[in-house]
Amino acid sequence: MLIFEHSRPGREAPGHSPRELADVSDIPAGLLREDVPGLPEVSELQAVRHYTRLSQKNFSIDTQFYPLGSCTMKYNPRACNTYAMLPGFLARHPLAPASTGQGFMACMYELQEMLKDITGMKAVSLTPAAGAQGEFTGVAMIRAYHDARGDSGRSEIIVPDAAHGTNPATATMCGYKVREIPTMKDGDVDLEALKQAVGPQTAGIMLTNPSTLGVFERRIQEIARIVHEAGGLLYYDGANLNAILGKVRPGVMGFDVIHMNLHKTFSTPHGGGGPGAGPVGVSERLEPFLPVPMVGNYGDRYHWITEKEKPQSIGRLSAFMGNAGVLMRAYIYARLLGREGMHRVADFATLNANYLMVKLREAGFDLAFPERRATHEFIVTLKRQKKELDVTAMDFAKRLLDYGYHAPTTYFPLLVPECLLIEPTETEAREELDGFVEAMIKIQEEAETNAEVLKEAPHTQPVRRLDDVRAARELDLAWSEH
Amino acid sequence: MLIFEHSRPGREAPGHSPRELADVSDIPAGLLREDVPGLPEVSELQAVRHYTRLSQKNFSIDTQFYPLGSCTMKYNPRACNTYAMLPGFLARHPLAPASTGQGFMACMYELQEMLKDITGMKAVSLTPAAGAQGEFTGVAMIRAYHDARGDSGRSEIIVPDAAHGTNPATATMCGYKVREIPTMKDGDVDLEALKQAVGPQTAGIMLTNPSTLGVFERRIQEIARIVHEAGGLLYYDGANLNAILGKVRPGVMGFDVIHMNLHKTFSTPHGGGGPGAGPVGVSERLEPFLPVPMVGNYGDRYHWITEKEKPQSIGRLSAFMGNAGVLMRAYIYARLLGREGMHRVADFATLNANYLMVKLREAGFDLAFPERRATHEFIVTLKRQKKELDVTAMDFAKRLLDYGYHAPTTYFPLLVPECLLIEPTETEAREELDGFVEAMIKIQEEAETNAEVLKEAPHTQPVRRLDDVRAARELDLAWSEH
Amino acid sequence: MPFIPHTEDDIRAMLEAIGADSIEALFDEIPADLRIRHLDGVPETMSEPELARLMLERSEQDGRPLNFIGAGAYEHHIPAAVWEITTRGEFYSAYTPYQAEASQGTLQVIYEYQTMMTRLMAMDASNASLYDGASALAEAVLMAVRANRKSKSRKVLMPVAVHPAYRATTRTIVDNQDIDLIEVPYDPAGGHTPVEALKQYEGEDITALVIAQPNFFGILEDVDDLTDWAHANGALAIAVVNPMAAAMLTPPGRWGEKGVDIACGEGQPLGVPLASGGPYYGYMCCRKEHVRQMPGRIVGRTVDRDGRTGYTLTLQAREQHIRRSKATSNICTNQGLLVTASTIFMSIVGGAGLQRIARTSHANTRALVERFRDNPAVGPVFNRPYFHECVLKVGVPLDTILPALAEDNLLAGYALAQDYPELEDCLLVCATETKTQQDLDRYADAMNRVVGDNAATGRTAKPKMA
Amino acid sequence: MPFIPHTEDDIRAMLEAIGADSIEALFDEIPADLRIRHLDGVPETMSEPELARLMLERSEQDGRPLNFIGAGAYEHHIPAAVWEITTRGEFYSAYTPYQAEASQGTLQVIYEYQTMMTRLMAMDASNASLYDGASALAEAVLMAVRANRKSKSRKVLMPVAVHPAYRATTRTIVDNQDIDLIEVPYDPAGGHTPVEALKQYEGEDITALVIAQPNFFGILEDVDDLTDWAHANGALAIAVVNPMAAAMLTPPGRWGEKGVDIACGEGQPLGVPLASGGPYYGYMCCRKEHVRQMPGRIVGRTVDRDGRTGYTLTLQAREQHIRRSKATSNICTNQGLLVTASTIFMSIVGGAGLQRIARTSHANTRALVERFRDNPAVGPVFNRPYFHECVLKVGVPLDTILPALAEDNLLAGYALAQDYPELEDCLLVCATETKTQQDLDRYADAMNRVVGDNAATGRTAKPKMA
Repeated sequence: MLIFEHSRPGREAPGHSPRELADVSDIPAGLLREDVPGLPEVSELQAVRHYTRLSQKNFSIDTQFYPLGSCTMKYNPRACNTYAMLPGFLARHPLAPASTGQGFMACMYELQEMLKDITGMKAVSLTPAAGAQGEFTGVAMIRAYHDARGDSGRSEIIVPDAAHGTNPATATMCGYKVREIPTMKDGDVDLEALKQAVGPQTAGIMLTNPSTLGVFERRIQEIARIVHEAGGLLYYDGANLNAILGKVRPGVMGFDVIHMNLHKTFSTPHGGGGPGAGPVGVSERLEPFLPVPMVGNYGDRYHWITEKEKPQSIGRLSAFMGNAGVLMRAYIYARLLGREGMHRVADFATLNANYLMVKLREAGFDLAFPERRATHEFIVTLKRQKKELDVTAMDFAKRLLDYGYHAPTTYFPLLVPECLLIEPTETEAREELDGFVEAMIKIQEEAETNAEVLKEAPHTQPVRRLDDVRAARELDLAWSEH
Repeated sequence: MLIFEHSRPGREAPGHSPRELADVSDIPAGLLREDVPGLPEVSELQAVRHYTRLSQKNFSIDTQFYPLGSCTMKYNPRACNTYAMLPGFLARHPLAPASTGQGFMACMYELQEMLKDITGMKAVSLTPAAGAQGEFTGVAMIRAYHDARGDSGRSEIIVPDAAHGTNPATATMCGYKVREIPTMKDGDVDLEALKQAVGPQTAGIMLTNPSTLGVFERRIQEIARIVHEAGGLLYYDGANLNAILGKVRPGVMGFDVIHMNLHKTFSTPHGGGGPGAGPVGVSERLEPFLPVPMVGNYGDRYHWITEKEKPQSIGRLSAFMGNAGVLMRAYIYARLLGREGMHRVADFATLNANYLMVKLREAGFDLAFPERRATHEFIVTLKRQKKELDVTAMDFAKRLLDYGYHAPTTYFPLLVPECLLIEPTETEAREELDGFVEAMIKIQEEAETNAEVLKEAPHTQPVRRLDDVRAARELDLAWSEH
Repeated sequence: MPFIPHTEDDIRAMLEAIGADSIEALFDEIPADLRIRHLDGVPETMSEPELARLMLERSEQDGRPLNFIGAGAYEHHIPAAVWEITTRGEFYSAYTPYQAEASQGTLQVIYEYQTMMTRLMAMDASNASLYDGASALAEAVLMAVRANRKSKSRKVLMPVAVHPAYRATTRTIVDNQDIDLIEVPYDPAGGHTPVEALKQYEGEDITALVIAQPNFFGILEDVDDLTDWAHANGALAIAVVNPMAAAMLTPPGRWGEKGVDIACGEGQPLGVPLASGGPYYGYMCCRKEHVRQMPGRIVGRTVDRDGRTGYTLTLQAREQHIRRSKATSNICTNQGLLVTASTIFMSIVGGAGLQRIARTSHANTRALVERFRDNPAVGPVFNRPYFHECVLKVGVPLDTILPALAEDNLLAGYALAQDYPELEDCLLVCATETKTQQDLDRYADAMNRVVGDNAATGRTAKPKMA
Repeated sequence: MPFIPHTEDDIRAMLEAIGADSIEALFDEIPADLRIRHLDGVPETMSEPELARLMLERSEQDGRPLNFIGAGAYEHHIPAAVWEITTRGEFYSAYTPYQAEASQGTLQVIYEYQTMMTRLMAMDASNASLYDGASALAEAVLMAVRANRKSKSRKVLMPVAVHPAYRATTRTIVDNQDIDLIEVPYDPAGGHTPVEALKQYEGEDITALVIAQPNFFGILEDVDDLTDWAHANGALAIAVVNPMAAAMLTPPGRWGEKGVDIACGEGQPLGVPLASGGPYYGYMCCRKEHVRQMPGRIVGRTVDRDGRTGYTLTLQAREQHIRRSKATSNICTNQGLLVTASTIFMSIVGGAGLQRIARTSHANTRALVERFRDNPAVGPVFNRPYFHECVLKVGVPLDTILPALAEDNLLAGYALAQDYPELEDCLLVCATETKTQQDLDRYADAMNRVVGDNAATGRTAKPKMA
């Protein structure tokens, strides 16, 4: 039932808006709305009950194991929420003078400093609102850098074929042509192809390392050399930073710019699809181009750094400073982990992934890169099951829901057929991983003996498998009474 | 699965306790514990996930219609929780000097004043922790009053047979004999029996009005006269205050003392069985005996009233001032309702109950008191169904769970066979009541055509009907590994 | 209309169904002369924004002093997860689990809680909570009177070193039941309850002995000897124990030869905020043989029709809604939500964590006391070991310096003379694990300063008693 | 180890299963010379109680000034229920609903949100959110370029009266796509964007016109004329609308003859706290024919195998994870949790409530301006109607008085000269429904006082412009 179906004309939850309809006769009638917007008219209890019940229809980290590869669905500490939402923080206006925001700005400044050290970068701007905006920022800075040097013939960004879709989409947004290079069978980038691809037209390369294939790009230093020698810059897509947190600094690998997905690596909530935060870090040569605002300090007083102090900045990415509340949660998380906790994230994310990978292999599942270590994630391919049993990765995914597990990422990366990209994260206990393996084994048995139960899955959710084709063909994007 | 079953030796959620095991060598070894207490060893995520999932196994107001008679399960406004839990309120130590608690004490003082006006009493003490403790307080004050007058031969408390079990239990706790008087067929107290019962041995009478039968005791003034003339006092059990909030003051009906269940009438949360709060109000003659502490004021400064100022007080009921946080929620609720909102509680609780009663009667159900108005609740009796179809009130109750409704109170009051005591409260919308009637009609049909489905109900809950006999016979009150 | 969903249409249609002209008509059974005309004592309705602003102001108007008061309510860290989960609607807005099948969440939480408390206390059984520690002691006394069938005297030995408010509450509650609460003095040097003080009752019919660990002064009692004395003399032993202390001290189930009969106390240290004194909760545990005399709700594990494990309220035959005037207690609603919080708290903090908190609290209080080693005007009164509270004698009038320190945002402790006139200018001080070394320094500096300032003008400093 | 559940036993057993000697061995594919040795820039781990104390201090250290700044972020009351439900774990810790069947909660919320936004804006379709209002405008410009197939110029008219940060953000984002953002001046008397200013572009190929309602100065634009001008000249009309304003002003879907093509803006006023600027969310609505050009996620209603209604992400073929370099946008994660909050907010406040909030905000700002009627040194700059913000010219240097007022816990407004040098000593002031008459008095008194104090020493007071 939709909230609109609880609505009755004249019902309302009073006490949240003024009782009187204030006079607006000073505004010309032609500018005024003639009707009342058709929002639900419900009591407060009806709204509370409706949305509480709706919430129960979600899988979430707080209720289920959620090994969604590439998304780093780890525990979102409750302390991050509680303390980021203290009344004093929530009340602060973004344009309030810095003198009335020293407590908040101290947190932001310290976060910038921590991220610098973790990534090995010279400077950090917190303002990008999500990973994709961080990517945009990074590539826009690469462009600004070449332009500032008068080196404006560079028209291409190189992207491996395994990259996240945001990479080529971002390069396009920045006016670059995308040049894809292939991945070799062992999961590493094809260096010969890269050498072929670089040239005076190369603005840079966008890389995720570990890559989306769940393996660490071993020849990263050579890649850096090749690209740099061609005059291009290296962009680090931080989506998989969780795998190397406290282990390797992207700056040391040779990257010139990085974005970090704080909602992954720094465990801010995914919120049903955001908000994220995608701070960028840069090496010295890109520092002038960082987006504003940033937080600076003189002694123990904090101030805003704007275009005035950074005239070469690529500019603003949002009306204010980005997703401040997300940044606060990341700050709290970083302080709770501290220096000692950072590398443990990578340690145990990697331990869990390798354990789960080995257990699934023992159970008879095929790995996409059987010769490689898993990083924080790895890929199972169900190509054989598809061929022999006519069941798909999607069928496995849906059936996993019935066993109480959120499905891994399916059909990404695109180059592995019938793939499940599995990322257990460091916050899951061994028993949880064992339970997942057991479920996979049972589903495999079902696939062999009674494939229908997979094809018809899920059976235990609020709805059964949904008709996506109809959704796209008979578009119904908003409800109406009629 | 129990939280203990997630436990593994050596696992823990760090960061919530000191890292070091501090030295305690100054304490003799014989006094020290030799082992570590066997609490669960789980990660924070495991605890969060376990208890989040457990919570989903509850019916609650926030998720279901919960017409549990006599319990007033109405909407608990979220504002009451949010603002009672502001960090400043949570941090205050109960013994902190009044000078550092003026904000808190202002709320408590104002709550006392509001409750005085609502009940028509001379003075109010907030300290009783729940209804039953309020009852105890009231009867103890009655005893103190008689004792203070040297009138100590009074040994009996009169209680109608329909009373809550707490009434006779309380009278016993206060050293009184309980004298039950019968209810007449129309639901009112048998006045002739009352006249017979009173005498020099009568300390007082405990009455709920409206009574637990869901009807208003019409001859309350005569009852008051009879009891007062015999030298007894009248105790008002405030369990059903919701029915008359802002409509009638118990003080005006002739009562000398009242307790209020704030978790019913003032909508503080029921919390899965408490905490409640049971403030008492008294007429002038009982004022000296009120329990301490109370809040007094000089001008706009608040102070604590203790035994020093009230030497005849029956004393303390708890270590500090009672359930302060519950009182804060009630205060907030009272301010949100305000003067204008109070009587609407009774208006719409009564409207809902009468509507639901009429609809169920129309649907063929038998009412316990068909000639009477419902107050905020009413009774359906399934005596006929029991006899004709061999289904019980319990069967109906369990089957209602399958329809997504919490069951009404069953088998109370004891004098109505196979009863359902139904209290919809004022915060439920008409559609919800209509839905409940529909479910009852369907269940009646099922009872007539397929009684098994009732007897085996519930079918949709985490467990099916539980073996209470086994629970009591093979007591298992704590888990062990073995 | 706040919280009322009725539209004009609803009202009209519902009245029509009922056959009444107006809502007013539904009250026609109430005598007209009883009806309220005005409610002047209730202010006008406030909108939520107005209310929010008022509450923010009131919550902040008094500052947030650094607190060194304990005296029965203790400041401990509470993991953020505890109350974020506890206040979920499904826990917050459910009632007593009468319909067990639709209340397995609450029921399992209570069963887990009972398990945790029996383990913490080394006892056989736990109930689902009582109102608070003080009323739990009162209920324990009543329970002991029921449970000790061999004793007819209804005499209960109550040490003076038990929390004064607990003693007062017990008096209020048992007052009308012919129970004789006999005070047992404390040792003026040690602050403990010496077994010698009980000698005079040997051979008498004593129903129960109350033993607090630690006692109100923070002092550790000789719990083994006291428990054995009780049992040797036909009395039940009732323990009153701070559950945080139980994590590092011998738990009451292991005191003496056979452990106590009943353990009770204040659950607040386990995840409940100070919040001006409540809601807290009283816990109660007992030996197996007394379980049917225990007041309050109890949850048992059982099976459903399919043999699946489930949880349900059990032993309800003890309770008032069944047994009415013969019930073990009149208690009905207890403190369920606090039990939920405590259960989550204990799960997250764990047994080892609890023990480290307890030990650090002890060490911090000791470190605070140490800071006055060189100040002849401030020092401990008693010479026996303590848990995390200590009585300090201060050589100047407390009624002068405490307000001055409070002005300076420091709550220096609880002044004992209001309950123990013989302990004039004595302060009960508590430094839990929440206090840093800087906090202790701040306390010491502030105290040394005000004591110095006032030494000349105040009562003469007395020599330390220990 | 914070948030890591592994015991020593677990680690041993897991390594054994893997066949590795140590966790370190799992990193053997990483070149050794790349490895981190020290992380000195990260402080040592903090326990949660230490963290709690730090955050409480920082959240309170700067006081809580009375705020009259708007300028794109507006202080409105948020019902307590909104965030208590929004932060429930099932909403908070879920991700993008890729597995629709296990995400019906989030999906239905978004579908309801889309419905609410289309009704509020009188538009056909809404997406599931973008990052914020400013980046939403940038995306709207890109979308218009894709959607206006008849136009080849990639010229977009951008009034100077549009929020300066929105213009800056749009510049940043569209900078590399050969789009020409042409500034349109505002009328110095009215503060609005006169249709006359567009005259010069008639006959040219213009891709789109941006229309803000209200504009940055709070001034109401002649939206009907501007929209019709765009359509008459082959341009798409892009509305940037404060959604709170849309509750009382003509919604963009009804501007002019046929309504705008795209409406976007900042969702923050609908239940999102100020919180130093984020997370907020950008909303975007469009006409049916442009839906496939809309960036961001979109939820559609469909049926499951049994014909039951369900919700799912739809039109994914537009998105980057499918179309990669040809996607409508690179956006992936959006602002889901804020949409959840807004949806609950709109449900509780309702359409009529929203309208009353909007109207009271307008009336309060007007009442505030009125308070300066008799002060020749303070007065409105523009002579046209405004929504809930107004530009006040103050006859003394703002850089003197604003800090003084902030010291006094009053944020008096946003100084416009940083973006509009011609508006020296002009203040953009906002008084939403959260301000009482006493608050307005406090503002007026404080302002009159500092203006009086500074009039002699400051820049000369200029005559009012209106």
